[in-house]
Amino acid sequence: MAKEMLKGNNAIAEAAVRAGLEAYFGYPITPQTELLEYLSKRLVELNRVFLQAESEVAAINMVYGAACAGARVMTSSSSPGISLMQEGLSYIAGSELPVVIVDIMRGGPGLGNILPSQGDYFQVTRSAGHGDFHPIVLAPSSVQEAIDFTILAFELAEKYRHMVLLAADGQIGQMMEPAELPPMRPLMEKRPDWALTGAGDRPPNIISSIFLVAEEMENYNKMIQNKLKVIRANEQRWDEIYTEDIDLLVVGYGTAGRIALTAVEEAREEGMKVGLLRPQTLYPFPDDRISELADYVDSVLVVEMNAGQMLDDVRLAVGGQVPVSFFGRMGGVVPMPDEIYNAIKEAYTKTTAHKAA
Amino acid sequence: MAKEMLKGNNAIAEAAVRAGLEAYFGYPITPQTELLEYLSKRLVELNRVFLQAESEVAAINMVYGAACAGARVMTSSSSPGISLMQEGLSYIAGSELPVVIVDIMRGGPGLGNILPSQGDYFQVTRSAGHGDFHPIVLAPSSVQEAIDFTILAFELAEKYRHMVLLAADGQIGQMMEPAELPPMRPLMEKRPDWALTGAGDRPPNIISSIFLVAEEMENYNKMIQNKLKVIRANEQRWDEIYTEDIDLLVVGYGTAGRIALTAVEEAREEGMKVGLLRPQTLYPFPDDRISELADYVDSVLVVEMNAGQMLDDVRLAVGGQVPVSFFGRMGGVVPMPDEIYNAIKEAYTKTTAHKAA
Amino acid sequence: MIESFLFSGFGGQGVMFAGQLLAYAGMDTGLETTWIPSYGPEMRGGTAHCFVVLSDKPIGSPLVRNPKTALVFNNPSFEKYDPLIKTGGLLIVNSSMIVQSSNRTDITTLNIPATSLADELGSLRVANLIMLGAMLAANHIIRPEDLKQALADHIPAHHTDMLGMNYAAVDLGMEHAVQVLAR
Amino acid sequence: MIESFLFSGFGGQGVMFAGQLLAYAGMDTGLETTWIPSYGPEMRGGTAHCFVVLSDKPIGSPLVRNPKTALVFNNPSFEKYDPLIKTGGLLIVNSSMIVQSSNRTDITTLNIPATSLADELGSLRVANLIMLGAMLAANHIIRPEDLKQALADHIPAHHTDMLGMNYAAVDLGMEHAVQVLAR
Amino acid sequence: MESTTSIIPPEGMQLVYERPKALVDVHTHYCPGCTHGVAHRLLAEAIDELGVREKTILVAPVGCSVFAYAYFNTDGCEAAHGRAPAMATGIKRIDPSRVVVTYQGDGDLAAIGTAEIIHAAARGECITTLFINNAIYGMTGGQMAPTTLLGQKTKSSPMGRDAKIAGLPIRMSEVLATLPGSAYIVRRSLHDVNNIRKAKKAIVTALKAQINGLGFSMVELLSSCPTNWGIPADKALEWVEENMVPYYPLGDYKVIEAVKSL
Amino acid sequence: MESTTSIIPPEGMQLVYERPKALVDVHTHYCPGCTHGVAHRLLAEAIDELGVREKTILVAPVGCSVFAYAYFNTDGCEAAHGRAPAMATGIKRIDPSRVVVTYQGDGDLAAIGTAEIIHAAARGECITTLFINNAIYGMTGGQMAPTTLLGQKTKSSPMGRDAKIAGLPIRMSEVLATLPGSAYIVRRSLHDVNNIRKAKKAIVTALKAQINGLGFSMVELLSSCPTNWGIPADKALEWVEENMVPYYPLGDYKVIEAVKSL
Amino acid sequence: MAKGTIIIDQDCCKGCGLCPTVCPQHVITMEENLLNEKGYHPAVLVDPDGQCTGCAVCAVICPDVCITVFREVPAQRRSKTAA
Amino acid sequence: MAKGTIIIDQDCCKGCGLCPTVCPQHVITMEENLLNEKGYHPAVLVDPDGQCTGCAVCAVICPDVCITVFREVPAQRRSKTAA
Ligand SMILES: Cc1ncc(C[n+]2csc(CCOP(=O)(O)OP(=O)(O)O)c2C)c(N)n1
Ligand SMILES: Cc1ncc(C[n+]2csc(CCOP(=O)(O)OP(=O)(O)O)c2C)c(N)n1
Ligand code: SF4
Ligand code: SF4
Ligand code: SF4
Ligand code: SF4
Ligand code: SF4
Ligand code: SF4
Ligand SMILES: [Mg+2]
Ligand SMILES: [Mg+2]
Repeated sequence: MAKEMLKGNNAIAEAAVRAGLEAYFGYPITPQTELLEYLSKRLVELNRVFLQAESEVAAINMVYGAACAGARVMTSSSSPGISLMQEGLSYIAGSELPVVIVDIMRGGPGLGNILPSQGDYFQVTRSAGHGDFHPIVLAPSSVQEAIDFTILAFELAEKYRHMVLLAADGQIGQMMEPAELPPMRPLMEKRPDWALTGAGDRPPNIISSIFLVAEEMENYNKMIQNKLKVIRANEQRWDEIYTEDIDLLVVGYGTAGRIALTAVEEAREEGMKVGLLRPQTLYPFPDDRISELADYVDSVLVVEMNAGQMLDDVRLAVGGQVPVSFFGRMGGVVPMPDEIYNAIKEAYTKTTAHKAA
Repeated sequence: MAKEMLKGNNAIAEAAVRAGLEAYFGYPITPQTELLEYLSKRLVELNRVFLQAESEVAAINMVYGAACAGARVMTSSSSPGISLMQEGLSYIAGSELPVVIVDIMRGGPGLGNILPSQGDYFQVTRSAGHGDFHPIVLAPSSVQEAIDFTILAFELAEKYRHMVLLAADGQIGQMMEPAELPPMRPLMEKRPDWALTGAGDRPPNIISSIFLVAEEMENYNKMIQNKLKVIRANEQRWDEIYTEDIDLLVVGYGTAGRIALTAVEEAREEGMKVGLLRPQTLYPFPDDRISELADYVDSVLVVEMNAGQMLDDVRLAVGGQVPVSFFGRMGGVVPMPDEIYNAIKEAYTKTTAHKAA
Repeated sequence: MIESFLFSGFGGQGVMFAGQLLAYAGMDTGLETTWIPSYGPEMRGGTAHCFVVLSDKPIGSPLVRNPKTALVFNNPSFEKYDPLIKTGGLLIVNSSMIVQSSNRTDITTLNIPATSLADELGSLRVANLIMLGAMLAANHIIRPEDLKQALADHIPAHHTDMLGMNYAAVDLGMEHAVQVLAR
Repeated sequence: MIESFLFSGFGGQGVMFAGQLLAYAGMDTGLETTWIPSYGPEMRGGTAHCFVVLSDKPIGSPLVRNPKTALVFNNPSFEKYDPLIKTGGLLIVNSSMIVQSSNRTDITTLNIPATSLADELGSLRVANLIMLGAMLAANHIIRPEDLKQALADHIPAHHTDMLGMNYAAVDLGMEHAVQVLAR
Repeated sequence: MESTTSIIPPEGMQLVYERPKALVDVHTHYCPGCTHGVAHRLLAEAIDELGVREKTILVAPVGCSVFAYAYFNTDGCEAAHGRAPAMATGIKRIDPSRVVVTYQGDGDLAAIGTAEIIHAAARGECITTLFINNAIYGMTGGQMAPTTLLGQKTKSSPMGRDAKIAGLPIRMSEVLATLPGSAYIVRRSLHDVNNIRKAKKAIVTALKAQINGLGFSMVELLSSCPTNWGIPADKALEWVEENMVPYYPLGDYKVIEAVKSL
Repeated sequence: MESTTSIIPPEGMQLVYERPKALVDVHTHYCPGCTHGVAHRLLAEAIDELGVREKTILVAPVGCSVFAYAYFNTDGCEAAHGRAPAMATGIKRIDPSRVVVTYQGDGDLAAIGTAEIIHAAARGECITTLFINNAIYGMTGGQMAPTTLLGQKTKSSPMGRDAKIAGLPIRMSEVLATLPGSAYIVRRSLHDVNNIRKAKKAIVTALKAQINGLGFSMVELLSSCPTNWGIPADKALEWVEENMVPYYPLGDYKVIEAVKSL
Repeated sequence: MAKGTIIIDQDCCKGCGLCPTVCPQHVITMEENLLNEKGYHPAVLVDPDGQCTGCAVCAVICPDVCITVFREVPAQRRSKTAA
Repeated sequence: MAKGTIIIDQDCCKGCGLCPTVCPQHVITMEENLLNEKGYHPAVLVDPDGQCTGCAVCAVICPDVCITVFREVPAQRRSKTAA
């Protein structure tokens, strides 16, 4: 297929359709609404399920139901809507269901604004509501990655029977870029064994997140934790560039990551030994590679569109080996390459000073 | 006042009343329901405001409204209910309102069970819904502390115009222990200047969390971040015992912390050089003290009733100086002192082995 | 010193109140005290139980895996807790309700026909106090007068007329236990 | 090589579509291309704007603080963006709508009475294409034929009858700009 | 806890009533005399009667009937508190040939789940809801429900429900009947044998309405909670009759023509 | 953006209409011809008329009227989407002597906020709600609302609202009128001068009902959204009259005796 | 009157006492001297004179589906459901 | 007929065109040759013959409260509100 000029939200929607999306339930919210709008036409034309729910709470619980029924299902929203879904997400987490959630993040807290942000990092990586759980979190930095990660999201969700969250910021959702869509995949042929399809002749299938006996609940949690261990071992994804023989490592994801690239290139043109690592999975976080790189850089700079959230993960991965500094803009402000460049220069100067000393 | 035998939930409720609680909005959920039940009688008798809301979503938004009106107000819930409040919390965070939220945590994810857990650590310390924000989080480990921290919660909330979360587990809520209640304080005499009381002759007061212009939203966020810096500087609270000349530091909060104390004492009886630090504020986390202690211990053991959440904060505070190990039970299982003792022994043995080598 | 107690029986047999009474008495005796109910899966129509810990040091865990003393009021409770009692511990069995008896030789077992005795006293509701009384005969951490004081302080208002019978039940339990122990 | 463009005007003046056309043409020319709308506070009834970036390398930021080229369609847009254009940059002003003119000497300014010209052509709706055409006369990154192809490919179905007029608008804008530049 | 009902009839006798097939042969966790058990049995009988066990999917609520799914020989799941209609919608939309039933209490349906039930009804979602109105939050130990009667004492209205604080009890059947998508909305009671029989018929009709794709159907069942009302099971049934029925009149609140002609 | 209306009457003339005092003298962000502006003005006039500006607290919704609080010379706040009635409840309970008004769109009130409005009404919360029913989600750019008419094309029902997918439009005044706590529930329209005048009267009555502590009051206002309907302002008003009024009949759905005798 | 009988599953019964209140023949009583495995006094059929008609009313009221009902084989129709 | 006049705040007007459609005297028109600061063609009173009655109908329909209305001082009653 050839490249087309595609808007992020529409691209995600169409990619989901091509990944075999069977049902979508959602509620309008800027800057994600085009995704819902696109599917309101496309899915209905394909005779698949589209339903605009009465709220995000209802939407996520419809997703829960459809997932129980064994369908490939998705919802999308933006920060306040994702907050409202927390209880539903936790139920889904407690029921080991493969669902895909798209969060096109916007400025907060509160009603905030509708501009790009990465303020939901903690909310999406640390849990899905209450309880010990981590969704797999994919963070695209371009429309093409938004497409690729949408496909990947469904694959991972089904591979692990695990929730996958596509966490993009409003800029990814709103911008147009040339990108290529994959061919149409067929719908799922057969419902999974565990799905609720009516008991027929088999013993009833039950899907529930209640485990009144503590030990049973703990066993479920252990199973989840073991699965997360496997996921951490196998699914860390990132992109890196100019990471050979560097003094300063810049880490940024999504929009902040791609803007950082421009800044890094500028810095390299000025002779600074700087490289960029762009996490593509926020959970599992690419700890291993960052920890490796930390062995031979002098310092790390984290760039985010928030007050410093991934910062914790980088600091944990770096483990105190080298200093980690931070540059962030908040509340819907998208940093410009020159600001990041300045932050790089500052961090780099400190780094070199330390070398000189 | 003399000590009385008090149930945690009731003690928190009565402490709130004595702190001058003017209004409570909540929804029943085990294991916090007694708190609501207690107030349904007590507040009505005192002619203050009690209302059982139609849901946790409504409850937190009623709290939001009452806080806007300038009242000393509280709600309480347990894990799934706290998940449902995330959007409301974020709005409150975006409006700089002093409210107190009680989370009597239970086993999750999902419906889970009603047994004690600390599985909401991430949810309560990392944010209040979407956006960059941290509530002040207090973690009592006894009924007495539950009382004291309830009083403190209102003080801090009003001192900083900031949300304060009392995070206790089901065991603290359900157990009875002798404890002393403070005397009754008077109700607030005058509404704060910013409160919505009707504009009268003054210019209208507006409370809103919407900042459509990114820079304004960012400025609000900067203000919050600055406030958080002050809070981190001034409000780290913890309890420590046997922390002089130790090889192993145990860190645990709430119920896990108090049970760890029994285990630590046992270990000391056996001659192990072990001490305990029990964070009383989960946000701000007592980084500074832990980082200090990390300088002279050989290893740290974190004990929680979850899969390892505060673990991140301890690792961040320790900063890679010494190994940090973890012992946790999940899903409503409360660890017994002997299990923690075993974990201590194991960690200690490694520590000593390392010394021998 | 640390003493742990389990009370377990059907809902309605008064096990929670019995546990709380012991806790009140413990507090009044100047001990560190915790009481914690089970509020778990058994909630509805099933077995209720609670733990009481009394100690002269701060109490870490109000929950106890192996209680020193267990007061069991019905069969399921007996089956669950008989094997869990600490060696050297004490098991009080409501033998009106429980047909089995303990095979353990490393603990003291007191079979008290509490329900029948209560019936004789005139109210099935006081079986819990008979059990408590029996316990006091074998574990002396709480003095009977302290328990009675706790009873007087905490009996629900609409049952104050029952106070005399309650005292009698405690005494009857003690007496019966003394006899059994004497055997 | 990196070229950045801003389109800004009232909602309804077709600035979004003009930006998209440039982006389509850029992509077809084989360049890396981004288009991003402002969807911020100005949403309702106010000013709309969008950015287009064309480059031969991957584009970091689709948003640009100091665009090289700005096409401004109304007064508020002029006021906001005139000071922001990069030194050496290009400012295309719809002088039918904007009374002020730029005092900057470090940029090229083209005052194009786009709305009047459009009116002359027979439809106020093509002012955006006149502005685009004018831009092509001063910034040669996109060839007029590529822009026209993009127009042909992306004109909304219910406006295909307008294609001829659209082409004419592009040409008229170019011609006018050439004249202005010649002065 | 398998029960051991013998079904070999005594000499010269024939079986006239036995446990419905759609009911798993285990003992429930409900309190003695709780009408949740009756409602379960009626639903199971209706499922048996219509022969739809194999394609029924039960959505259990959060409430005392949280384990309802475990008592039926059908596929089942557990919704979040109040969200059963949304979950059922998700299931039904995936396979409209299934019979999807939500079973919900008054806290679940009339408080936290108000929006979800109203919109399921408004959409005419082809699902069936059994609404167990026992005027109380049973599971959490007896707090006020939106359907708690005026003056009724509960753990969170210890002086009796006060209209000034909590307003008047909400009548959900009446509310849902106003929605265009609802096809069959009736209120029945479980307080005596006659009413139980009527309730059974209503459940059958409701399921038929669903099976025939006619829209949303709900049977509200006035029920007892002897435990939290603090009275014996038989007194509790009397209380339903004497106090609930007058405020919650039994009857058909909406029966569209297509349902009437079923 | 201070506007500069002169209020010095020309020679021999007197002022017969000027901007109400309760309205801040700024231009709104609403689209040309949007009846949100009319609704604002009516509310402001009603507040002026009753002399309650000083004690009024306005709760703005999430929707096009998200900034409503900025247009009134009263205290005000911004609720989360759909939660204005809960927020208003919190405010009112703290000081029942205040006049608390929520201003809500149809997405806000009839979709995400269904539970909150129903329970505020059921509790008889003494607040007043202005319900702007424009059959669409205005702010997010024109998606289907629960009140979108059958066949109406929106961004999320691009082939027209289909009852099989989305059910039939919900009539909130009819629903809320069934609740015992509601005191005054009426539907008016803003599509012409006469109806605007009637709407004003209704708003005054609703506020009076609140001020007299009679319960929950709501005025539903059929409104236009020229932008998202994609038609000029005057055609939009015609569309209200021709399409909305027939489905959403104007009238009084509940007026309790105490309100009638105000 | 038809002749009938019932079997009450003793361990299933929760002793709620509802079936005795509805039996038109008054042939069910609560067995106060017996505690079943769940700790309840179960209902029992005490029908020495064979007065039970197999009307199944007891089964209709029983919340715990403990009662199986039998009736003399009649000439005519059969009904297998209770309500 | 009473005599009246109106003042339309030019910069307030969003050119929605509603007031001309309701004015019974047809004395308001949209000024197509003028763009106000917000970019709209505002409404203007074109009333050379003084036909405006000060009926305030235009003010009632105006969503942006741009219109102030005056009327000849009459003998009788006054009304200050529009609707
Ligand atoms: C989000 C959430 N809030 C609260 C609860 C606690 N809770 C469990 S059941 C219940 C109410 C049950 O009442 P009802 O729906 O009437 O059912 P019943 O038990 O009376 O059958 C509540 C509030 C919960 N589990 N989840
Ligand atoms: C939780 C949440 N979900 C969704 C949104 C996005 N949103 C903003 S306004 C709106 C609907 C507005 O429609 P309506 O209430 O009818 O008001 P109108 O704009 O038509 O006046 C939505 C869905 C949001 N801000 N918050
Ligand atoms: S608490 Fe009430 S509703 Fe719940 S099982 Fe017991 S009697 Fe039934
Ligand atoms: S989008 Fe519609 S409702 Fe919103 S301001 Fe514009 S016309 Fe009014
Ligand atoms: S079948 Fe009828 S007569 Fe026989 S025991 Fe049951 S209720 Fe009584
Ligand atoms: S109705 Fe059922 S549970 Fe109740 S006493 Fe009779 S047999 Fe036992
Ligand atoms: S006051 Fe009446 S007559 Fe005068 S311009 Fe307005 S509508 Fe026309
Ligand atoms: S109604 Fe108001 S905004 Fe519309 S044209 Fe007339 S004056 Fe202008
Ligand atoms: Mg109930
Ligand atoms: Mg609307």
